[in-house]
Amino acid sequence: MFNRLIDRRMGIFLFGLFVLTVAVPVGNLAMSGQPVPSYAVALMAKYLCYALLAVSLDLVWGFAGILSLGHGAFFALGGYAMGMHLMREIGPRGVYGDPLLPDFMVFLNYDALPWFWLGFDNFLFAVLMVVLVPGLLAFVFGWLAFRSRVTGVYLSIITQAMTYALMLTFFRNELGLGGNNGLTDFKDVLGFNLQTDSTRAGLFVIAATALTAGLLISRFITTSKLGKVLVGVRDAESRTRFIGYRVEGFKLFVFVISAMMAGVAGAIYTPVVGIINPGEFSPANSIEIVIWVALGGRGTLVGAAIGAIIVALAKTLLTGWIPEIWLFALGGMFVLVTLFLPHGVLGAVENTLNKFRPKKETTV
Amino acid sequence: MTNLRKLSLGLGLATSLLAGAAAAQEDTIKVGILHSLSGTLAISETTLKDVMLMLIEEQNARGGVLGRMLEPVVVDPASDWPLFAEKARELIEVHEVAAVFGNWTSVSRKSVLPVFEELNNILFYPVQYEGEESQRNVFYTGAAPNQQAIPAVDYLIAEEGIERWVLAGTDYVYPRTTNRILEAYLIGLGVAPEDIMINYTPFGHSDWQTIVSDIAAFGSTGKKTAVVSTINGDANIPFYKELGNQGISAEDIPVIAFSVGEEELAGLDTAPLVGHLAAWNYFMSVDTPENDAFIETWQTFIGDENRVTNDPMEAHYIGFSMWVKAVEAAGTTDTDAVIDALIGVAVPNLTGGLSSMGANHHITKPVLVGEIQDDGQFDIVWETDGLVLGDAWSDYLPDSAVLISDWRAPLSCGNFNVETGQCGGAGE
Amino acid sequence: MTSQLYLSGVSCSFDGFKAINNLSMVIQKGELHAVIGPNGAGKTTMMDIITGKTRPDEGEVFWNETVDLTKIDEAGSAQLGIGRKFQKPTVFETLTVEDNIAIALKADRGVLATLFDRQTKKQAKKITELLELVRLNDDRARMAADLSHGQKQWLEIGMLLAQDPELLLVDEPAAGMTDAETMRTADLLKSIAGERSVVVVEHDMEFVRALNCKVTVLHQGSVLAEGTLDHVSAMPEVIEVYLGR
Amino acid sequence: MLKKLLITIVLIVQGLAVSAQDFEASVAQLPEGGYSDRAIIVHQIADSGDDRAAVVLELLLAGDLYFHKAERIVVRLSEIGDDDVAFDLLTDAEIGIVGRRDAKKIKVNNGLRREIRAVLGAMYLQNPDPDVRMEAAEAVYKSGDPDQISALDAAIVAETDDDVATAFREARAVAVLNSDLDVSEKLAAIVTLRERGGRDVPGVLAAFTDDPDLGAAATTAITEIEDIQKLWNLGQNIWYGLSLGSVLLLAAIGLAITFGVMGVINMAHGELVMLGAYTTFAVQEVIRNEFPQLFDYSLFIAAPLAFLVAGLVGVAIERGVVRFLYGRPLETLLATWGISLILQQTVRSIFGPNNREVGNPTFMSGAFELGGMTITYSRMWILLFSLVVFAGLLLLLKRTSMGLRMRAVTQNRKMAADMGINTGWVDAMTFGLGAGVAGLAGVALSQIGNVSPNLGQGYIVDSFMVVVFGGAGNLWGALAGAFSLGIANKFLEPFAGAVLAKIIVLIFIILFIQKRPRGLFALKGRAVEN
Repeated sequence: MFNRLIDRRMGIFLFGLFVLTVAVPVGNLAMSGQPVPSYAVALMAKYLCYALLAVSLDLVWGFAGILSLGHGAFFALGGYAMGMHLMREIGPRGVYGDPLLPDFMVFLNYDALPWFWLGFDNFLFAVLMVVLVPGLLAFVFGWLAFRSRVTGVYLSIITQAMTYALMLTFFRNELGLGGNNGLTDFKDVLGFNLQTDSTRAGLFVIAATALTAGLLISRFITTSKLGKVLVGVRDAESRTRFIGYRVEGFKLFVFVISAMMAGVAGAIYTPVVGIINPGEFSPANSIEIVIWVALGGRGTLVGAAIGAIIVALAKTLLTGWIPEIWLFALGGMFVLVTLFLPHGVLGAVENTLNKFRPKKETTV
Repeated sequence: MTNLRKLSLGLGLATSLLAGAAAAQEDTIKVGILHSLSGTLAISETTLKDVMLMLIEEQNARGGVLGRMLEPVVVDPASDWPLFAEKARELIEVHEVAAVFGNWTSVSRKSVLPVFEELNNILFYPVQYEGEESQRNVFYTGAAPNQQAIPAVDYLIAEEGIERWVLAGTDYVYPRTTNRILEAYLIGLGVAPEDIMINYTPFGHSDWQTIVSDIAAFGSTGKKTAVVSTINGDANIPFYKELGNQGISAEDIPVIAFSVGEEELAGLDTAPLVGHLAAWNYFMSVDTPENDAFIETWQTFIGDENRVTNDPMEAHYIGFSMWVKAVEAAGTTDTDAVIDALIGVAVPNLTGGLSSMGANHHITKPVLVGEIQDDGQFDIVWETDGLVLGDAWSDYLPDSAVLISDWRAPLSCGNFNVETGQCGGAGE
Repeated sequence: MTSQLYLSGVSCSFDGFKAINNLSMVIQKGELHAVIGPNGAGKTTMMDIITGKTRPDEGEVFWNETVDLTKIDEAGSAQLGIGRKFQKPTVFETLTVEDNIAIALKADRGVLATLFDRQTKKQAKKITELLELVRLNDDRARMAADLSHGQKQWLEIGMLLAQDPELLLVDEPAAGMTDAETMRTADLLKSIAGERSVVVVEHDMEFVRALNCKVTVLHQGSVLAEGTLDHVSAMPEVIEVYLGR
Repeated sequence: MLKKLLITIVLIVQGLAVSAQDFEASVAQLPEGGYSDRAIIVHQIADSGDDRAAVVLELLLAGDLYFHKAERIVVRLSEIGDDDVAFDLLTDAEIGIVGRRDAKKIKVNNGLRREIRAVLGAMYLQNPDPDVRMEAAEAVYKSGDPDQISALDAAIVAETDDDVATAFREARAVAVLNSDLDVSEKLAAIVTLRERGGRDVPGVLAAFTDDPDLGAAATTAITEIEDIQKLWNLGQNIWYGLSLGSVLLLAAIGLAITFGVMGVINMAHGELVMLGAYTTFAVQEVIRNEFPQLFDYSLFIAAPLAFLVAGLVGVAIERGVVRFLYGRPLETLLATWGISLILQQTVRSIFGPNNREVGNPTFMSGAFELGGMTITYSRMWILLFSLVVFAGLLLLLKRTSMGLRMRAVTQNRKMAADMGINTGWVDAMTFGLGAGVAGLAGVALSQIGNVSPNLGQGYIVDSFMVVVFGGAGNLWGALAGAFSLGIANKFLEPFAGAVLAKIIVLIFIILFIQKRPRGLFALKGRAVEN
């Protein structure tokens, strides 16, 4: 089993991740002079959430050929589910000191908590929703789409329509989820103050663990026979049908799993950045996820994670170093990568390494 | 190779941090500028970035502050709310700025609040907003609803005899809150609810045909009608173009806007819009020597003698001189000292008065109502006699009417509940 | 002796054009049966109908005289035991030859079953047998994409057998094969027939002759003639529409 | 109302015989007091009967009257060269150049403007120019000032132009209703107004519905007019739908080629539209500064330029990037997304991040009444323009050899190549064409929307929806898609509101694709697949 899940690249990546998971909190909390500043901790936690999101997309796109331009929606839904819990946890510490209602409800004149907010005061319930809500959406959407054999670009565009519609919906203040401002001003999670280094370090470790789990789960799926069937679907869908596989079922399965994974990523992301709002649903965000995957290396899982981290890191550094013109750099990066690294960064790196290393078989 | 990547990631950050630390050693005072230079908000915010650079340059020409030069640190939060928080943290932790001037939308401000609270730094927020907030580390130099909306409505009733109201806004917090305040206020004045029409549109709404004709229909009942517009930046131009094209003149149905200034009009042929109004605390057309000087320096700085000035720019102008004055008074850039020193500081604004920082971290300003001219400028048709202090907690909303804000000891609370007699939830 | 496949009065048209017109046909269990006919005679459409890819406008299609195939989709028909080989070889290019066979191997097609499937010794043995049968054992680790056209044909046949179907529908297997390979294919199909039923659609007369089996001539969507190749090829109308060309 | 009453009282007090001195006196008073005082003075000036009155009021209306601080008199400023020169309003003697601070503007606000127009209207009732008389009639109609009845009667008698005469009668009718004339007169007035119909009449009549004598007549008139209005509103909605559809069509049609026909997911499409808009801006800038008289033709100059600019950029994109990515549509998504970022930033760096002013030429500004519908010229021309572009494109693809080549290549690249078609060149041309059309769209959109670096982002999603809904690779699909979505949107909007309407339409698209996984018009030609 171990050998099946951990190939060379996965091994190296997970090792690196593990080292980081230990080093970062220690360097941030335990060592004198904070070699790892809190600023960096929060940042890296955010990157890891993105990485998990990228992995979840790679699972459906890289292996089942389902290009979702709406994966941001699942991410955001997970984020909102967690955000709603954090809102409830504020309790009477809102600016109006209302014991029950979040601030935005108070000044939008709600007299009672809307029904869909009930239960979110319970952490476990929230966590359940974090996976269930995106999972359910993915199920309904996928069931419709795959059953009626919507494929390729048409599928991509309606996933985009889905996230776009959700964005507009969440922008509406009537929805009772904070409208454009979304959910913010969180105080603490499970009693841990979100503004302390230890909590941040904790979130970082959680993010790292989630990413590891996500990678292993995806790896388990893709290396199983089901994984091979999915690749079959990607290469020759009708053939798979004639062999006797009900393709829609298989697609639906990974789509839902992937959506849940994205939801988890979002749920960790929310406390890390301290805000969740409809902007996360914007089609542009979802497109960016695709770009992470393509840039890192589609169909490699690890590559997707790396792609996400590279882009996010580039964004952080560039917006600080060359705020006036950073878009040139970012845009240029996308163009050049597609032109010169058809297999993404990971593919390129491995090819160059393989030149020096004696030929060794790596399973996909 | 992946752990190499990791390593370099760590290094990358580390170096950028070290750089920051090193730079902080030099004998300059760093000032953070947190305005979007890309994305949807770049339209409005880039100007504010430039105005800050100008003000800092001027101050340095005058010998800086406390004998030290000021060093602007510009970052681009790219109109992305979580990125605002990240960048704020970067400014404070990595670059160790003494204060930050920035943000445009409420949501971006909300997303950086916890950062400023945690790292105890100062933010100057220059944009008119919905109020309902007073945070220890934030100084609100833009207008609160009582510095814009209420006087504007008073003017329309008094001078234009308006009896019927359309409250049109983009669907987010500022218009929602402002319109609720106005609705309460109008009904208080005896306006019948059926004489108030409220309409919300999404961000960047571009097809206004239906709504404009609805407004025209609503305004054709014989009662004099006006539109109070809290429509957000991007959507305004198509709105006004449709208004002009459908031939709704200001004499039939005047539109008074709270988010449309000279910058927005710069993108428009204003000939069909003459007479429509806006309420601000500053207009470029204000006729004072201070303003002439300001416009002069701005246009030379930006190298374009047609470049306009607007209200948020004045807000930064006021905020910045207040900060300078406070730092000099405190003799240090230490946050707590400056925050205390800021309250009560009075500096000349561009409309010929002295604006001062209230104990609720809002400032006093005059309220002006201007009519759009065919040259894209506003002709000031009315202004308050004295200055108005921004009210953090509106008196027209039941839940906030009971709250007051006073950051001076002993109270030092942003949301003190006068009924329960204790500092409400958040204030610690 | 019961019929394996039974078509009666089947018609199917695509926007006006009648691809299949009142076609009736019976395939006995274990029978080897060749279908010939000019292009557009409806050969492929017939297969689509049998495999549930296309729904006929009218007519009955029965499997084992019990199952109504018009109500079943591709996967369903495959699970019943109908294997189909396309004219253009379609294999899973980015899977290894071995994996191609492995996922075709007869097994529970359910999602979870597939997810948790672990290959048994028996299955591994079966795979090797099949690979040897189609002479790809040495290439088992290669990507299917790297195979030659002929090898892909063989691989597909291998996958077909891996499903262990009761009925094979084979669409122009000889296309792109050398004469030697063609003959081998013919032998293979003949050897298969008996325990399984085989329906071969073919242009190549040599190949059909090599099969020497019952032949059905399709023309404009309906059966023109039936019998041995010599018999049908003697019929004037057949010569007219087909061999005449 | 109240103000009007007050004014009339004051007028009575001051007595009606006003002479030249009083005229000059009133003019001298103009700078003093607030707007209501100024309104009174306006009436005095009008009633003085002085022949300079009209001119003075016109100047006041235009906001050209100032109070000269040094001379302490009312002057009119007129721009001579770069600086403002003051002239004594009464003697018209030149006083000299005034700086920003030397003179104080005599301000007018909307209320005052209304008063002045009404007064001027009364003065112009006998004006030789029929257009002026028409405006005068409208002004008096709006004011509904009973004091004008006699003047109107005189005007009606003298009137030669029938339309103007009716306008006078309608104006008179309103005045009569506001007057204290007897019921029969007023009933007649109501009839006149009922015949006028339109949106504003019910407003006028509404005031009299509770009147014992007029109530019944007024109410019936109102209901009658409103019933007619309802029908017109239906038409109006369809019109709005068509107009929105035309915008969608313009935005999407270029994509229907690059994405639909070539299968390139061109994320930079929106930016190409933006380039078109900015070209229009640039053209107008040049025209404004160099030859203002050409301004009305600016769009005719801008359109071909926009097509070229966007087209060339398109060709550059195709040759430089896209051509290496054929058969990898998703990589094109990635690359073109990068390109879109670059284009945005380029425009931002060149033109600045703010909105840019693109003016409407006269033939595109304003609106006209079609029965009960208001049709704005800009929208009408854009609708026609979109149809012209569509037709042109259709012809080009179906009738020309170029189009033939394009279809050949897109349907079977290899065979086309074997037949000696330079596929590379055709690809570049096709992509360039799509891009160029996007540029044309930009010209049109600059007339109704804002011209900023973000312009493109606003349209990209909608464009893809239209193309996919219509069925990629089919121009007719794009047409049908655009208009059906536009109309659907506009019919939902009144009930659901702008946001919900859009959401519903999106959900509809999602479900529709389930029914027809290949869009409204099923795909022909090279399959758009990954």
